[in-house]
Parts: sequence; structure tokens; C-alpha cells
Amino acid sequence: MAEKAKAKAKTGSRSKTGGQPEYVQLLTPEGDRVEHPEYSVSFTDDELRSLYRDLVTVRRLDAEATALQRQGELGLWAGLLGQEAAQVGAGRALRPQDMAFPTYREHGVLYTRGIDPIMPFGLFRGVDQGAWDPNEFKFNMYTIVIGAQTLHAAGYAMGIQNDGAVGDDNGEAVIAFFGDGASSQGDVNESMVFAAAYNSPIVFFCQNNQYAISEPVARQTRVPLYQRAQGFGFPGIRVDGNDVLAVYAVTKAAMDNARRGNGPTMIEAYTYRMAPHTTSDDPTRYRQSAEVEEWKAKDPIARLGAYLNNQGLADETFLADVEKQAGVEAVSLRERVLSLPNPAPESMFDHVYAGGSHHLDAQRAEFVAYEATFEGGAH
Amino acid sequence: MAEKAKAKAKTGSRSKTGGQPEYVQLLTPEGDRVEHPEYSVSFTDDELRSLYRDLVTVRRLDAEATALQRQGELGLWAGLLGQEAAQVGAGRALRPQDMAFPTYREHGVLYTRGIDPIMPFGLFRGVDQGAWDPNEFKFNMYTIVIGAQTLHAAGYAMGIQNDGAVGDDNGEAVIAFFGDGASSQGDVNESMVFAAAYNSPIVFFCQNNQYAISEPVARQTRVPLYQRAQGFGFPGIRVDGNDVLAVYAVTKAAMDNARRGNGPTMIEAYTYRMAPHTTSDDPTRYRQSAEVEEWKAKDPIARLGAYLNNQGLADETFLADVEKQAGVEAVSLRERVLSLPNPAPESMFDHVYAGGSHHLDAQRAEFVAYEATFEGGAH
Amino acid sequence: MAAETLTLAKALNNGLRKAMEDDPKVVLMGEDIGKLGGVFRITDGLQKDFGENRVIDTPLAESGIVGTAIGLAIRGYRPVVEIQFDGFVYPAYDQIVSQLAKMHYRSRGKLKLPVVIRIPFGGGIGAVEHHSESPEAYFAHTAGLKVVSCSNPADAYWMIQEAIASDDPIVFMEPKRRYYEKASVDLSVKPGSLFTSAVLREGSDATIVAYGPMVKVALESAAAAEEDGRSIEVIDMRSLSPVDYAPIFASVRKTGRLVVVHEASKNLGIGAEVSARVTEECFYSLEAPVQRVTGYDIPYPASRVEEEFLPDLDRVLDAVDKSFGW
Amino acid sequence: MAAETLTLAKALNNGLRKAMEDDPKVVLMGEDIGKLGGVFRITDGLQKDFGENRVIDTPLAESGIVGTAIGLAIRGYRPVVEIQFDGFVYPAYDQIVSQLAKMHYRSRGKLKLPVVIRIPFGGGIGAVEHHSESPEAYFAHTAGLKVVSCSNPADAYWMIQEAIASDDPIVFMEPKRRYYEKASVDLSVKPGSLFTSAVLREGSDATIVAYGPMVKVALESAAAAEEDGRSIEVIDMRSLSPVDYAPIFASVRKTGRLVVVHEASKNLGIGAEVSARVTEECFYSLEAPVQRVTGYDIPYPASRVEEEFLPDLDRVLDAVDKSFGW
Ligand SMILES: Cc1ncc(C[n+]2csc(CCOP(=O)(O)OP(=O)(O)O)c2C)c(N)n1
Ligand SMILES: Cc1ncc(C[n+]2csc(CCOP(=O)(O)OP(=O)(O)O)c2C)c(N)n1
Ligand SMILES: [Mg+2]
Ligand SMILES: [Mg+2]
Repeated sequence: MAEKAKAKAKTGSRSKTGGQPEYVQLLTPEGDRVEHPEYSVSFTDDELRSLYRDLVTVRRLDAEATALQRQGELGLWAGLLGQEAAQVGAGRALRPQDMAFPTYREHGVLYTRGIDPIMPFGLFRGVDQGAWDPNEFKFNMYTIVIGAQTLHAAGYAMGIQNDGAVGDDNGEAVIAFFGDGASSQGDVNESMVFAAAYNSPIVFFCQNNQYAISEPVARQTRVPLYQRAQGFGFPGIRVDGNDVLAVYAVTKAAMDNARRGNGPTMIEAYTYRMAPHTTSDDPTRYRQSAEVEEWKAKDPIARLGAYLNNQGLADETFLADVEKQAGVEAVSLRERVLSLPNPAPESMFDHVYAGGSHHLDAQRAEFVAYEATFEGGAH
Repeated sequence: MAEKAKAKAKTGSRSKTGGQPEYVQLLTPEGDRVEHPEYSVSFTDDELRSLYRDLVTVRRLDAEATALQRQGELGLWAGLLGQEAAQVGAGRALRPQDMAFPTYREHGVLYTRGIDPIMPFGLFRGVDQGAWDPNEFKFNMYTIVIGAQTLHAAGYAMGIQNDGAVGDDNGEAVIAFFGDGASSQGDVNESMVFAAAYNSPIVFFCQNNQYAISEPVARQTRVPLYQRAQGFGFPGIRVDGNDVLAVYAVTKAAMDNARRGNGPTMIEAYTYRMAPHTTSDDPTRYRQSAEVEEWKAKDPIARLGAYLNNQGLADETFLADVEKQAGVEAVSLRERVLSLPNPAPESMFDHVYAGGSHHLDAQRAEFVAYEATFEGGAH
Repeated sequence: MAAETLTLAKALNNGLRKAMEDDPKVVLMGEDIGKLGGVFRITDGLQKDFGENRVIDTPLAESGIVGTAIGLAIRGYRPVVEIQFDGFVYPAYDQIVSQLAKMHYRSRGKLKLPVVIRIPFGGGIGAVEHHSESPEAYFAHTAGLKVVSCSNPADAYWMIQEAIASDDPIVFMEPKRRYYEKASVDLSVKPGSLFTSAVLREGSDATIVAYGPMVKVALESAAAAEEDGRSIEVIDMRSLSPVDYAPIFASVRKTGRLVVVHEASKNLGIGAEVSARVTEECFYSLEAPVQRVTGYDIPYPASRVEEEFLPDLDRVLDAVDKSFGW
Repeated sequence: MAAETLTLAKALNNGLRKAMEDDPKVVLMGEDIGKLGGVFRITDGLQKDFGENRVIDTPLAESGIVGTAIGLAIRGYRPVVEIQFDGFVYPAYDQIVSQLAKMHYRSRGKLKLPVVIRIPFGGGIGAVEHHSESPEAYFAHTAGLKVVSCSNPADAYWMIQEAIASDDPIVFMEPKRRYYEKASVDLSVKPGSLFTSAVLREGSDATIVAYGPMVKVALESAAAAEEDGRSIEVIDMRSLSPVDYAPIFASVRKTGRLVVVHEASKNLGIGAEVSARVTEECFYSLEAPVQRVTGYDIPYPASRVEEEFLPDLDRVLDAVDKSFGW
């Protein structure tokens, strides 16, 4: 009976990497374009260059954030090093009307949505908790409780359907991000139950970066994660998460499928977290540097760079400009982060309730009166 | 992409029923034995007769319970009418060392374990909450919170492994019962995650009786439930839940597989709840009597009866004796239920803590003193 | 519209219907709320009239129900969730206390979460385990949630409407043992203010504060006490968070004695906070410490002893006596 | 064995090690507790020494962790579960309050559930959302659970051992902001009684009751008050359910004034129950109502304002002043 559980290669995929199960790939680690029977991209040269620019920029901004944390300017940073292609590929595949539900690590998706990259820094600096309007940016607040956002995404997708905003190429769709570790949470599985039951316009985008903090993905599952979807009755597909072209193609197809009314898809972007889990983490305790080195050879930026180079699409000037612009953005980000204002103490009483609360008003007044007893207002 | 989600028939199964996906069947609704390439049974005549006796008896006891509820002697009863084969087949497939984790409906499993059928009546009469020792009977307490027990089962199975009590034919295994509705709960899915991650000796036995109270199974899933297992990396199989022989064969194989160290299996027993969800339910609000009639033709008892009859294994005397003995058991059950003692009021303070609590001791003393203020002790 | 005699269940049903008519964004979600009308029939007939998109039978997964309700709220809906019984709300606990309760705060007010969680609560109906619990303190302790409970058909009718109209998440506790008790309901009444307690009976010697199913017990106790010559004021808290303390303080300043009644366990039940607050504010008015008449600090017991577990007239009067005897 | 100077974290680590040595049925479960030793390193080195079957890295699913711990307990194990941070315990809520808490009761004592749920709790470490919460009242309100909290390395060492030895489920709250504070720990000490509060400092003018991370603040406040000529008694509750009230009542009867301090929100926090109980028992001894110094009734705020949210020496002294000024 045991062989029934055996992982079956997904039909249609062709590339193989290092004994791993197959996935959709359009660009090899060496930067060679390969064809796939089902998925393709047709980017202009400029688009390819701008993809590259995004990849470099989000990596640069991420590095700046890590530096800021090391310098004590952020309480914490959850870096995306190594996951740039998964995030930029997914983010660029979204249409303006689509809604994204991120974890705490989707800085790259956020960037490609055209959102000011400073947005999540309030959370990590501790001046707020990620205080933006999800509907304004079509990008939900970061969610720290693992998996919780996938249910919000499923509910939002039910709302799209109820609004009748699904069914053709202009339909709306939702993308829910989560990690390999998150796949074990009840909430993530329940969100798949709901999405399947209502055939909702949603794409479950799992970045399998091989780790949930210290735990390797084998602690969560013994079969490739994309196969989870099948058990709920919708397609799952694995894509080379370090291949921005493939991620883009697969995500776009799944989102279009959803917006047309064909229901959910799960995408597993097979990638690697090159950096620590967060700045608080010490990965030397649980993984070998050889493994990290191995993945460096599959770097998502290097491979697109090699391809552009092969194709004569990126000369020195372009590459220098990309670096320079990324640096300018990083410096601007740094400066703006440093000048994020600290919240006024009594503002902690704001926005607990939309409709207010006499109880809290009284407590706030007490607090203000108490604070006023200190000379100069500080103590 | 949509076709990827299409249900695939399980390899190896041959029977088809009314447009339903295939399942393992060894006995047709008409009582004809059919062969299956993978599953078989080799019961002696006596064993077949005792299976029949079990089926009739658990139905008779169930009817008695329903009558007791109607007469005001039970607060509630969750009947098993129509699910006798699923429960007797599964229960008889267990070995003495196996541990079962039931829902609130597994009276048939309980009976086949050789447990006094009165055991769950304390719960339904309201004199206790199902107060037995799971380890004494290798049968956990009934669990009302949907799905919660599947995690207890998964944990218990981890314990078997830790004890080294797995690996050969004398190994121990766990069976976790749950319903079609329960399959949507986070806990049930998490239990599959754990079982797969540790390759634990556990069988997930889902009685798909087509309803979760008023909700048809389509509200929970759009593909056959047994396919859920595949997504977690272990085999799932659907069996004709009204065919006691097939249920027995499939359950035994899965349990043996587990005890030998080959990990989990999910079984979906495809059956039907002929009666209301519980005595509080009114199924006329949500299902047509035609549907019930249709399923009557697949009655689990009638088909084994027909088979025994065809084979000359059940004469009038036998059948009369079965009826009579079941009646005797039912009368005895009724009498014993009626004489279940009401708990002493102050006993409600017992067993909150194994190690006691001075706080509760004081509260209890206060209660006793208060009660004593009433003449004759009652008020 | 003239007043009608309605059960509390039917009053809720009417209130839900009214809210759905008034605002097309109101959707109901829960297990068995469609064809069945819910196990208590609170949503009876609503799916038939408003369709499956507005009265949504959900998969059997409470975290999923509340989590998707949050998503629907982000999308602009006003979901009203039915939890089938009190004891089944816990799988949704994270979604309620960590997500629903905090998202308005987290967004600095940019996101509103107008979600109502309806919970039939409390005991006294002879039910099996998990069907008779009183989890209100868990929610009242949670900043970001508001918690209310109705005690009679007239309040039920307008309170559910106000809860749905509120832009804050509201846990709406329904006294299930009172579902089928009747009273006159004026269906044309304008909703009152949701977060107010109500003096149901005036008195001068002692005050009884209760909510939900225990309001009736409080009123009966007051009536019985009157025969003993004691004049008892009865206050229905209605809102458990925030609590409208003004009428309670005023009453205690007048009577000097307070008894709080609820079914939930005593330890850290609503009565603990009421006792602490009243003592803080009315220290010199109290002739005796605040008395609490509550469920005991045990799991809800088997139904054959629930009558001994639940506060009743005798226990309330005993507490009144204690207060006088201090 | 002589006394050693240990951090609270290391004292817990030693206590866990000792418990595992003493009883082979003790197993640890949680996220990242193996190779990583937990995000706070409380289980550092234990997997290496006791193996993967006794220090079990689990899938990322809190309900699953507690639910399987229950199953292991039924099998005869004594699981010690680590919840990574306070704010991540809620997905396990049903398994804790409906299953773990009630199974001994449900079985009429036939089943024992010796499960310890370790929760690093409280704020003050500059963390992001969900990493600084104080959920203890949710558990203390739940009959069937016992809830304790250690405040210093010496107690941490024996309390965790006693919790593991207990046949009841115990929620063990660890003051994460004190993890790396050091004190002398006598590793040869025999465990004390887990459900006792401790008078840490004697005084005659007022009493401060605290637990976990706030005990240090209470002691500092008492020291500061002494300079103002006030003699303050400080009591570490240690057990939040059941509470050992005898020393608290005795103290209040002596001092007449009580201040309760905790980080959790005021509304229905532990202080509410302490206030209610003390007032019930010491009504005529109280010179002023019990003062509560607590977190406000808001979600835990962004870390840049957490110092204003958390009770500190100034706020405690202010409450002492208030009590004297009544
Ligand atoms: C419910 C819950 N449990 C635990 C945590 C602590 N935690 C934060 S991130 C993380 C690992 C998540 O792994 P994965 O889902 O793979 O995402 P990744 O961080 O790798 O992107 C854990 C355990 C949490 N945030 N929420
Ligand atoms: C967590 C939880 N939610 C809701 C309920 C109420 N309830 C009791 S049985 C039931 C339906 C269960 O359906 P299924 O799992 O198919 O089992 P069946 O009753 O059909 O055997 C529901 C919703 C519950 N007991 N627990
Ligand atoms: Mg990961
Ligand atoms: Mg069912």
C-alpha cells in the first residue's frame, strides 16, 4: 500500500534539479531559457530589464533593512534574501484589481505593487503595527500569526464572488502568501476547504524556502507541498521559485484562471531562505553552510543577469545604473526610516474601537492626567 | 488547468454505485459476493453469523436508545441507523491492543470491542460526561467537539512509536473516527500533518454519512474525501460503508499496515445516516424522503442477511434467535439505563483536579453548608 | 407597526431580517443556518428569502468561519456569524482575539471590522457537554472586542440590529434557555444605545446586577424579596464590555449593597470586575462587600446536576441575606 | 551541589533536564526546541542529550501540538509543551480549555492529564505584535487548569519540576523579559509546594501583590517607598489559579492597603479577582479600595510606547500614594 503515497511527478513539467521533484522552470540556474509545454512568457527587453531592476532593488532594500536592524534602528527584520524571484515574479503577475494577503516577509511583493517600501518599516521599528489600509493598496497588512491571513484571503475571495466581480479577464482575484511551515496550520487547511467549497477566485502561494525557522520542510510534510491542493480538489503546481520568469508565468496563469471563475490553485515556489529567519535568528545552529553554498549557485538574480548578458540586454551602463538607483532608493529609505516619528504615548489609546468606548476614554484621561504629573511630561 | 482537479478513480477498486466514485466492495446491496483484486475476507460461517448478530444487535440497541430519549429518559441520542456496517466492520477489524478514538456516534464500534453498551448512556442521560477510562477499554471517551479527538489519536500513535510498540504483526495501532463534516476542521487536517510527519501507526476512519447535521458533504468538499490523504502523503481509500465485509477487509489491512510501521492510511466509509442527526434534529427540513428510500435499498443488514440466506447460513431459528437475543440485550440495557443513579449534587466538585485544590475544597464546603440549610436537603 | 408577542428567538430572527433588508452588505454565516435555519431556528426562513449568498452555510470549521468573515469585512461586507453553541467557539479563538479584535487597532483605524459573532450561551437546557457554557469573560477581557448580551425579546430585537450596525466587532451572547420565552416586542421601535445598562426595577435596599439568562432570576428574586419587605433594584448590564457603570454606581450609592449574578464560573467571571470596579468607585457607600452568585469553579457539570450549579432564586436571596447580615 | 548563579532561562533549562532525568516519560514538544534549543534557548542542549523522541520538534501547528500532547498523556507520557510566544497560544485554545482542562473531570478522575504548557509571556522586550502578551487570565478563568508563573531563577528551577510532576494540566507562564536576569540557584533544593504565594519582603504599611515579570517592579517600588518612610510588604503570587490567598489576606489585615500589579489588561485581569476576593474577605480591614496597576484595556501597543503601557515603579508608587490618600 505504501507506494500509493509516492510522489507523482506533475504532468507537463520537465526540469529536474538535484534530485528534487520536478517543477516548472523557464530559466536554468546558468541563465539558459528552457521551454515548457504549458507555461511561457513573452516579455519585451525592457520588461526583462525592469524585472532585473526589481530583483536587485528589493535585495538592496532588504540589505539596508538588515543593516538598520543591526544598528539598532529596527527591532527586528524578516529578510527575503534568496526569495526575490518568488516575490517579484508573483507580484508582477498581479493585476491592479487583485488583492494580496502577505505574511511578514513579502517586501518584494509589496515593492512590485508600486507601494512605497517604507510601508512595513513602522512595524519593524516598533512605531506602529503595520498601519495601512489594505483596500487602498490592495495589499493586506502583514500578518504575523502563521496562516491566519489565508482565511482572510479566502473570505475576501468569497466577497469578490458575491460582488459578481469574477468571470472574465477583468475579474478580480486574490493571492494568499504563506510559508512551508504555515502549511501545517489548521487555518491554512481550512482556507483551502473554504476556497474549494465556494470555488473562490484565490491563489495559494506557498514560498517553500525550506525552513520554518530551524525546522526543515520535512518536519511539515513528506510529500511535495503543492500536492496538498489535490486533496482539497483543486490543482497544485510547483515552480522553481528562484526563476522569476517561471514564477511569473505560473502565477499569472493561476490568477487569470481564478479571475475567470475557474477557482483556486495552489502554487509552491521552491526556493531558499539565504539569510537567517529574522535578525534574531542564528541559522548556524541548524544548517550547514554547504547547503547555503549549494543554493547560492541557484541565485535568482545571478541567473536573470546571466540571461540578460547572454542576450546582450544588459551592458555595463545598465548594470551600473541598476546598482546606483537601488542604492539611491536604499539611502532614501534609510533616511525616511530614521525619521519615522515615535508615536505619542497617549496615541496608544486611539483606534481600539471605531465607535469609541466611554470606558477607554476615561482610562485615557486618567493616563493623560497621570503623565502630566511629571515635570516636562517625561519620566 | 481545471482538469487537474478531476477526481481520479482509485486504482484497484472495481465496483460502482449510482454514479458515485468507485469504492471497495465485497458484497453488493443484493447480497452477492464480488471479488476485489486487493482486498478479501475469509470468514468462517460462524464468524459471518456473528457479524450479522452484531449488526442486528447494535441496530436494536440504537432503536432502544432512541425510544428512551423519546420517553424523556435521555437528554439526547445520536443514532447510528444505517452506519452499522461501517462501525461493526471497523470495530471487528481491530485487535485487542489497538486503541480507538470515537466521536459521539460510535456505539457500534464500542459494542464490537466487547464493551458494555451502557457505557455511553451516562453521557446522554446527563448523569455524567462519558466517564470511563480510555486505557481500560482501549476506547477513548466520546468527543463532542468536532475533530478534536483526531489529534489525541495522533498523539497516542506517537506514543506507541516512542514505546517501540510498532514494527511487526503484534504492533499496536490507533484508529481515529470522524465524520464527513469533521474533515473541514483544522484539527483533523493537523492530525494528518502530524501522522504523516512522524509516520505514525494510525488509521483515519471517516464515516461519510453524507451529512453534517443539515449540510450535505458537498458543502465540505468537492472531491471524494478519501483523496484528502494523498495531499498529506499517505494513502486514502474509499470503501462501501454499508458493506461490512469490505469495511472489515480494508480496515484490517490499514491497521496491520500501521502496526507494522508503514504509517497512516485514511479510510472513507461511504455510508448514509438513515435517522436524524440526533434526536433533536428534524431532517425533513433539509433532505427528501426519496433520498432516504434510495439508501434503504443499500441497507447494511439486509445485504448480509441476503448473503447468509443465499449461502444457507441463516435459517429461521438463527434469525429468530438473533432478534430475540438483541431484544433481551435491549431490555436489559433499558432497565439498567433507567436505574443509572443521579449524581450527588456535591459530586460535581469531584475530579476537577487530580491533585486537588484548596480553592475548590473551600467552594465545595460552602456549597455543602448552603445545601444543608434546606430542610430535608432538597429545594 | 403594533407590538407583537414574540419569543426571544423570533425577535432575533426579526432583527436579523430587518438588518438584512436595511443593508445589502449584511451577510449571515454559520453551520446549518440555511435550510435548517440554525439548530435554534434563529435564521429560520432567511436563506429562502435572501438567497445562499447572503445566508451562507459554511464548512464545519469555526476558525474558518470567523477568518473568512474577517476577509468579507475587509471586502466591505458586514458578516454576522453564528457559532452553533458556546462550547464550539474555541477553535475560532485566535481569529477572534488576535485577528478580529486587533485589526482596527493595527491599521490605526483605517480598517473597520463590523463583524458580529452570535453565541447561544449558558445552561439550564439539559444538554450534553460543551452545550451550556458561558465564555463571555474570555471575550470581555480582550481589548478590541465589545461584548453584549440580551435578556428579553424586546431588547433582542433592537440589540442585534445595533450590533450589526456597529463598526466594531461585537460578541453577541444569546441566552439560549430564554430563546422560547415570549414578550411583547414593538417592531417599530428605534434601536437604543447598545452599550447601556438598564434599571429594570427600582429599589432602595439592595442592588442586583445580572445579564442574559440570569436577569429573569434577578427579577424573580427581587419580587420574592419584596415579600420579605426588601426593596431591590435590578439592573440588566446588557453590555459586558464596555460596561455602563453609571447606573450601577448610582444604584449602589443609593442602596449600599450589591449582588452580581452570572452562570459563568466565579473566578475571573464578569462579577470579579464588577466587584472590583464598584469597590473602587463606591468604597464608602458599600455596607458589605459585593456578593457574587455564580457558577462554581468547575467545568460545566453533567446536566442532572446543572440546577445545583446554576444560580437560582434561593442562592440570590441567600446572597442578599449575606449582604444584609454583614 | 553548591548554589550556582544562573539566568532564569538556564534555571528552567536545568529544571527541565532534571525532570527528564528523573522520569523517562517526560517529553518536550514544540516548534524549534530541538537543534535550535527554542527561540529563547530554554531547551538548549536537551535534544542532543535526550534524543529526538524526547525533545520533539513539531510541525508548525499549535492546536496540533497540544492535541497530540493530550494523546501522549493518555498513552502515559508527561508532555511539556513550549508555545513559542504568548500570542501564538490561541490556535490551541480549544485543545487547552475544552480538551486538556476537562478530560480528567469528564472521566470522573480515571484519566490523568499531566501536561505542562510553557508560555513565555509579557512585554518589555521591544518586540513586534503578538510577542508581548499576557494571556494568563484566559487560563485562570478556566476550571480544570492550574496556572503558575515564576519570577526568579531559584523558583523557576523547582517550579518547572513541580509542574511536570503534577498530575494536573498546568499553564506555566515564564516572564520572558526576565529570562536573562541572574540569581543564585541551589540546584540541590527540594521543590517547594507549587501552589503557594510567597512573602518576599515584609512590611507594615501597605501590601503589593504581583507575579512573573512584575515582581521585580514590586520589589523596586517597595525599596523606593522605604526611602519615603513607607514599609511595604511584597507578595509573589506564583500560583494564579488556584491562588494561595492566606498570606495575602494576612498581609492586608495587617497593612489595610493593597496594590495589585500585572501587565495584562485591567478589565478582568488577575487583579480583578484579587480585588474582589480580598474585599470579600478583608472588608473591614481595608483602609482604601484595592488599587490595580495594570496594562491598559487596549491591544498590546507598538513597542515604542510599550514603556508607557507597562506598569513601572512610578505607577506603582502612584497607586500606593492613592491608597494612602483615600
Ligand atoms: C501561530 C504562530 N506560531 C508560531 C509563530 C512563530 N513563528 C514566526 S515565523 C515562524 C516560522 C514560519 O515558517 P514558514 O511558514 O515556513 O515561513 P518563513 O518564515 O519561512 O517565511 C514561526 C514558527 C507565529 N508567528 N505564529
Ligand atoms: C467544533 C464543533 N462545532 C460544531 C459542533 C456541532 N455539531 C455537532 S455534530 C455536527 C455535525 C458533524 O458532522 P459529521 O462530522 O459529518 O459527523 P456526523 O454527525 O454526521 O456523524 C455539528 C456541526 C460541534 N460538536 N463541534
Ligand atoms: Mg519557510
Ligand atoms: Mg456526517
